[in-house]
Amino acid sequence: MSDTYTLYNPTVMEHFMNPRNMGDLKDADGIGEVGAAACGDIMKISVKIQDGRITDARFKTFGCGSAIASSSMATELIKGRTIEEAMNFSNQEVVDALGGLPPVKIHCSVLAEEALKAALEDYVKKHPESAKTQLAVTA
Amino acid sequence: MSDTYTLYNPTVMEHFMNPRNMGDLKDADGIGEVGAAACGDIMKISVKIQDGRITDARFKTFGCGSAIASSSMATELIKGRTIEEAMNFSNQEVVDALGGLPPVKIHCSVLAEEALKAALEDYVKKHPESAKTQLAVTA
Amino acid sequence: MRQVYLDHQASTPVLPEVFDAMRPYFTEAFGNPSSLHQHGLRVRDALKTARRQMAALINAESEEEIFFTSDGTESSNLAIKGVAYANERRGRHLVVSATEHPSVMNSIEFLEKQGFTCTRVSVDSEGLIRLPELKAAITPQTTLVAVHHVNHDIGTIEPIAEVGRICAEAGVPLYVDCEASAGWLPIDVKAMGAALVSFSPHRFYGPKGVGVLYRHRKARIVSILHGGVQENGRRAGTENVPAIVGGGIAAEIALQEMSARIAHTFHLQQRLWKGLSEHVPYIKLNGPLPGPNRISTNLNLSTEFIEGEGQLLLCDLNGIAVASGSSCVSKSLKISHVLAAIGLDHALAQGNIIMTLGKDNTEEDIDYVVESFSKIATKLRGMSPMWEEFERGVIDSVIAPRGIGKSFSDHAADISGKPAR
Amino acid sequence: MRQVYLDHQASTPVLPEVFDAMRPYFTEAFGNPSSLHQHGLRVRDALKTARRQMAALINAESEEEIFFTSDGTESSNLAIKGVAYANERRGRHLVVSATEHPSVMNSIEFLEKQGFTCTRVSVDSEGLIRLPELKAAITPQTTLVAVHHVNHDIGTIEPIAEVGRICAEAGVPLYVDCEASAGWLPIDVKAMGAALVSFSPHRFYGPKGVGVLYRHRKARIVSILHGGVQENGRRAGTENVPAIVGGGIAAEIALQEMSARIAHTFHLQQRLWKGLSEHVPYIKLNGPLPGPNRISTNLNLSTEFIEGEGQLLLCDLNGIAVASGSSCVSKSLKISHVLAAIGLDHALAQGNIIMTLGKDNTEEDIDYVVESFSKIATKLRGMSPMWEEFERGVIDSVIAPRGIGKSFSDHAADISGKPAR
Ligand SMILES: Cc1ncc(COP(=O)(O)O)c(C=O)c1O
Ligand SMILES: Cc1ncc(COP(=O)(O)O)c(C=O)c1O
Repeated sequence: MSDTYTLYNPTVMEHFMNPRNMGDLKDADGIGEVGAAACGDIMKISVKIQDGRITDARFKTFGCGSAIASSSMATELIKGRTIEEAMNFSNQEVVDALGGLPPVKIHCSVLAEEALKAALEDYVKKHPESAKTQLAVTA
Repeated sequence: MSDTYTLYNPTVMEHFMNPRNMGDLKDADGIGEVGAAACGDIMKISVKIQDGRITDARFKTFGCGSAIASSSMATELIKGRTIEEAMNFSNQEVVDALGGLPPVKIHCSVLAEEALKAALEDYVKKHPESAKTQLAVTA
Repeated sequence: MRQVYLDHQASTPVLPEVFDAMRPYFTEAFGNPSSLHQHGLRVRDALKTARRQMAALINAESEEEIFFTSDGTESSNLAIKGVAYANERRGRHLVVSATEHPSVMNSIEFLEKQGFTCTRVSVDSEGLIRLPELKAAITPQTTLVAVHHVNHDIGTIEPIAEVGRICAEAGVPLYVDCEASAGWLPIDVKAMGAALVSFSPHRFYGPKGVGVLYRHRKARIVSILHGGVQENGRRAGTENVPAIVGGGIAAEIALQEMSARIAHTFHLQQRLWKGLSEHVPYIKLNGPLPGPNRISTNLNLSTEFIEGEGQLLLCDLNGIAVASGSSCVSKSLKISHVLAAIGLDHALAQGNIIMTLGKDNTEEDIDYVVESFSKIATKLRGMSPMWEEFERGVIDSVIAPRGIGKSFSDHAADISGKPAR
Repeated sequence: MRQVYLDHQASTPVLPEVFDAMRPYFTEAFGNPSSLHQHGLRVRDALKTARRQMAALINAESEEEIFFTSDGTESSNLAIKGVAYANERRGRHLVVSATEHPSVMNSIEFLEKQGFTCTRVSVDSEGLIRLPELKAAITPQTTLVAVHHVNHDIGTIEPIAEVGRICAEAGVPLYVDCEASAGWLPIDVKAMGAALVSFSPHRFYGPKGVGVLYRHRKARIVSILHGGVQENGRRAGTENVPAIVGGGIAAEIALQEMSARIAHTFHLQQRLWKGLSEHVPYIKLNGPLPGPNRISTNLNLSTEFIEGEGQLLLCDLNGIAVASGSSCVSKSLKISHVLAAIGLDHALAQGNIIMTLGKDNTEEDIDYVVESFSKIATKLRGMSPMWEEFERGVIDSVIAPRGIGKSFSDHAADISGKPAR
């Protein structure tokens, strides 16, 4: 890779070539699938939750290199966080952790944030009790 | 000259570099000086006439290379012609003898024709008797 | 790693003969053709030779019909705007095919802002212009018809001779953008009935920095870049002499080698499409099948369930240079207007990949591409939620429908809340 | 025979360093910068470097303010039309100096045909713009002021900082055509107060085929060549990568060598003017004397009683390459509008000759030119009816009047029946 030119920075390329947490969680506690009307990308994130904390996450992505890298990085970042922390997750964290994305590709990181939140909402829907805790905590 | 590039063809260049009949005729029988308003060229032709025939001609020209070459060629061509023949002289003869001129420079040959005719008219004005012969012949 | 360049539609390397021909014009013969001394006159001669070589490539009557611009884009702009402005008093209507290159489409849009009107003629699912619609589009106010020879995205060869006949009957000049065909297909401006033709040598092993516009001596055109009287007053600006000289040589060689280049790329095109269609399930060829309606250099493919940029990037990491018309690779986040015009399903347009062949590609290259690409598709499908949902029967294939599951587009609309564009 | 190139304003040879830098971009690094694979990405990096080098030459804030076009003419067209169209709703009035290059003047004329209006500000007898007239010309509808840095014909350096202040006060963007100064005079876009600046590397030992447009990030401009989204959407068309790379190197070297080049050409300029004025009677320098108001490379001369093309041709036959602004060398048969604007006598304008110096000219060259030119003038005067009539006292000299005889122009009007234009 050293003497080749790449569209994205080495971190993004690394996550595109060797994505972390790629796949599905068989016994997922929450699944979120979102799409970006603008570019046609689709992202699916599934999470495993234990004691209000994300213990595992997986993604599948139909989209460009930065969409794949964003979902890889997002799943990496949120593992170990509480639901509350994860609910405050922002795409900027993905962008920063990836060392930056081209301006026209920032929406890929937004999609990752949305997929994660959709997965958490799915979990909360299935576990209304957690929402209460959640609300109590955030209140 | 063989490996240099020139603006005009070799004949024109030759007449520009070594003009024939350049100068004034001390005892000219007719002198014509004309100018082209378009480009600012000025051409002067003087002729010597004996027995109704042009025995000598000279030119002086303020103008571009093709104007100089045109006047050189025109004076060369008309030597030995009768006044009547010279009165029918056309710029096309100059163009042909020079092996062609760029379209934008054709007016230089017209100027030579005009200068020659002005010189002949000057002669005729000074020798009204020649005009009569002239008219008689052309009639 | 093997390096396989399959993006000849984007650019080609300069031939050694072309480079050698250009070289002296940078240093010794550096004069400005407008100069009247020998430095200028010497390069004028060189421009004349290049004009003749360009004229020969397209069977133009005389080199005086050849004008040099800076690239194909400028030639398109000059053809469209130059003719529109020159004939403004006669009418302000133009007719173009729906799949023209952006340099034509956006010139048209600019004119529309200035009050001109334009009719876009639709194409069929293979990209062939609908001739009856074209005929019907021409009005007494029409001053130009623009139909390209070959489409840059999907390689469709348009029925130009028939288009030319329609234009001749209507008495309207025809502009044919030959950027995607010049050097790779015989071009005869007379047989085409074309009043204007444009192309650019960097597509056939000539240099960048020069475009060509052929203009029939009777076609009226005004200049769009104003200044000096270069190019007979039709294109101001100091001529790019080395590129023009190199372009001329590239045209001469292209003409000599044309049939060999066509035969070679046609053979590889068939091998590549055969290999891919056999080794990659759910892949579709966009545009006509290899044969008389498709240029021999182009394969435009849609790999279902995966997106184009990812394919492009993984190809690149495997030494294979390709292009894509998917929205992710365009700065506007829109799929190629050509794919939209042939009515390609949105999901397939997203999975678009374009491979364009050249004279130096080999059979080994092709076999390597087939092998690598099949692995790439498998890898990306492994990451794709659509592939998983297809396998689970949630969504159906467009390429080979099983009759179960909803369409990708419906699914995408469901989850994004908006229909795909 | 000695060869002396004195037409550096027309073009310059490419430096060896520039050629070497360009070379790989024809063959190995031939990619299209729009391509997303490594062939494209590699040349993108090269374009960025060149942008930085161009920015450094004119002290621009950032390389993002640099746009590449095909030549100086296109840059002028883009600056004038691009700003005029972009600000059309605010106003349709432009202000230019009367001695701008045809690429500016003819762009203006084109806009006038489309309904824009323009005020041409006059210059004094040395070509310096009249600042109070400029100030008065600006109206609330004015969207652009265009004043060049240095005049291409007579070498006048305009008081750009003062022009910039006037524009800043009026809140109107200033476009400065630096084609005749870039590489030969320090340029500081900030000190100039310029919103737009254009130049072209083929004037300072870079290649033809590339022009530069600097645009301050706040200046509004639209594109004039439509198509793809190259150059940030402001100039469509495949970039001429080798020329851009070579132009960048030429800019870098020009910046390094600037003071040496200025000192060298200034020395030769003085020697040449001194030699000619001493050895050729009735010769006039047009424009300011060598010094702070004149670029060090240019001498614009009028040799009285003889015409310019003849001087040019005989110079060429003696190995000396020069230019002329006389009507005989222009395809339109008109004298340079610059000579008309400084009010130069028509006869002197006809005898115009332009010598522009470069870094490789030597003292020996200069002495050879003085010697040859004095013979050339004598030879042509020997053929000139005007010289004879001057000697006979029929007409007078404009340069050194004796108080006897009529003027050349009166004489020409008398014999041609029409006043000289
Ligand atoms: C001052 C000035 N501006 C613009 C131009 C046009 O530049 P180009 O010949 O590179 O198109 C010239 C060329 O002579 C010039 O001298
Ligand atoms: C069909 C067609 N026309 C015009 C152009 C524009 O040519 P250039 O990139 O040389 O400006 C292209 C370039 O892709 C093209 O494919």
